[in-house]
Amino acid sequence: QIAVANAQELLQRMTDKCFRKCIGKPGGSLDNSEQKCIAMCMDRYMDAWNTVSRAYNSRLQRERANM
Amino acid sequence: QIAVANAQELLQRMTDKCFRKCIGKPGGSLDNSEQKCIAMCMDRYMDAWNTVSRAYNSRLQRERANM
Amino acid sequence: QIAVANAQELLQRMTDKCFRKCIGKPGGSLDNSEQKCIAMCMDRYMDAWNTVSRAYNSRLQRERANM
Amino acid sequence: MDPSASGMGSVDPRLRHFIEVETQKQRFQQLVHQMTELCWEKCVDKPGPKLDSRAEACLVNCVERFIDTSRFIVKRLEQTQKSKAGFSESLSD
Amino acid sequence: MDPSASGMGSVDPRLRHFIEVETQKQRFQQLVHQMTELCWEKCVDKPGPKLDSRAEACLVNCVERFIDTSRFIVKRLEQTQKSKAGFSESLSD
Amino acid sequence: MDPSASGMGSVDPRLRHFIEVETQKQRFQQLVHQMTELCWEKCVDKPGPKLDSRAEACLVNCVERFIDTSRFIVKRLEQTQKSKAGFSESLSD
Repeated sequence: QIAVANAQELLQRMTDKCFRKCIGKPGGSLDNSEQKCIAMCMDRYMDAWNTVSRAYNSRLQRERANM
Repeated sequence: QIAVANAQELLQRMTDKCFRKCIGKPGGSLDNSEQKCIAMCMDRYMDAWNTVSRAYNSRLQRERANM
Repeated sequence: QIAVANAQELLQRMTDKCFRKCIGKPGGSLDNSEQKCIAMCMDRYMDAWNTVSRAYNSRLQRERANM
Repeated sequence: MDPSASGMGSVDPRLRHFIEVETQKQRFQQLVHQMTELCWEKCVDKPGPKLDSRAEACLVNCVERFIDTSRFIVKRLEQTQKSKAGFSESLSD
Repeated sequence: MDPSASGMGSVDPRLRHFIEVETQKQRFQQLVHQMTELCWEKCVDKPGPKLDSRAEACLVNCVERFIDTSRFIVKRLEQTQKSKAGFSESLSD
Repeated sequence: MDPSASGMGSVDPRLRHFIEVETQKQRFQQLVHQMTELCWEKCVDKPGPKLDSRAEACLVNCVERFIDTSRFIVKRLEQTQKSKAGFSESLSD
């Protein structure tokens, strides 16, 4: 349940961020350059999500070790 | 219950958006031009809400027809 | 329960606001000037929270008196 | 036939009152957080060593105008919904 | 072993159907609110005496492109997850 | 007399532990989403073909500084609340 909710939250935030970044004025279709932008944006967003996840995890582990 | 929650959500988002748009520096009262701006803003926001609702609905129906 | 949830909400919004305001480009440590900025920011944010709380309270009491 | 209302029927009236008061408190608090964020952005651009009287006055006005705006919108919405029912129908749909 | 699903097992099928429909409605409404806010920012800069045809067309396009974007992302995500499982593992962790 | 705690009293300790762990996981995930959004804005202005080492380092620093800020605020808040109780009273009101 939590994994699903988590994936949905990621999806929702990513869609919002990449739509704002890649779609200037919404036209009659999602053109090729917009699709490329969205693909790149979502890859970078997931990279960022993974990096943040790892950094936060390692921080928590360092803190636990110091307790 | 859902209809009430839905109306409250619309109200809250509309109040926030129109307050930000119409009240530059908050003064000692809600003056006439601010009231006009809010009235216009809320009408347009509800127009937008209705248009978005219809467009999303028709999109979902087209998708269902294609399944 | 509510008091705890309330304090957490205040904490979360304050952290977000003051981090955005005081940390331009995140560096290798929280330096002295950043710490001073955060301290000042959180004091002013709590002042604002208290002022807003009081103003809203007095407004509600005035309205009740007029009913 | 409101399910939550009927569910409340068998509940001790004192507990019911307690829940209602707590719910109101929570709504009050939620609005305080929302207004603090909004009015902070409008009135406190650069946090100084103390909250000066201008920022303080701006915050109070900001709360008053926000509530005015909220009351104005609700009142006007009720008037509009009486004259044309189209909006309320699409909402409760 | 989905706890909510097993919890639903003893529930009257008609109530179950009612809950599912209500949940879907709620998701629909939530997305309408989200898209209204987003597309309002993109399409209605200065609210005028009426919603002109250009803003109206922009709003419709905005909804269509937003759904396109959402479908595109989900589709691409499913393809990516098939080829490398690293992301899904870290997610369900 | 915490109602949720007393409600948990009759619950199997293993289920209780499971719920606590799940709640912690959820808080962790929520903060990851929040920090990703915030640090994405600070560090990844224009998404390129890959996440370069500068953006990567900025993201790691951003997480570390955000946690620092959060810890700093909590610590300072505890100190302030000891010296003057006015704030905590108005909060629990």
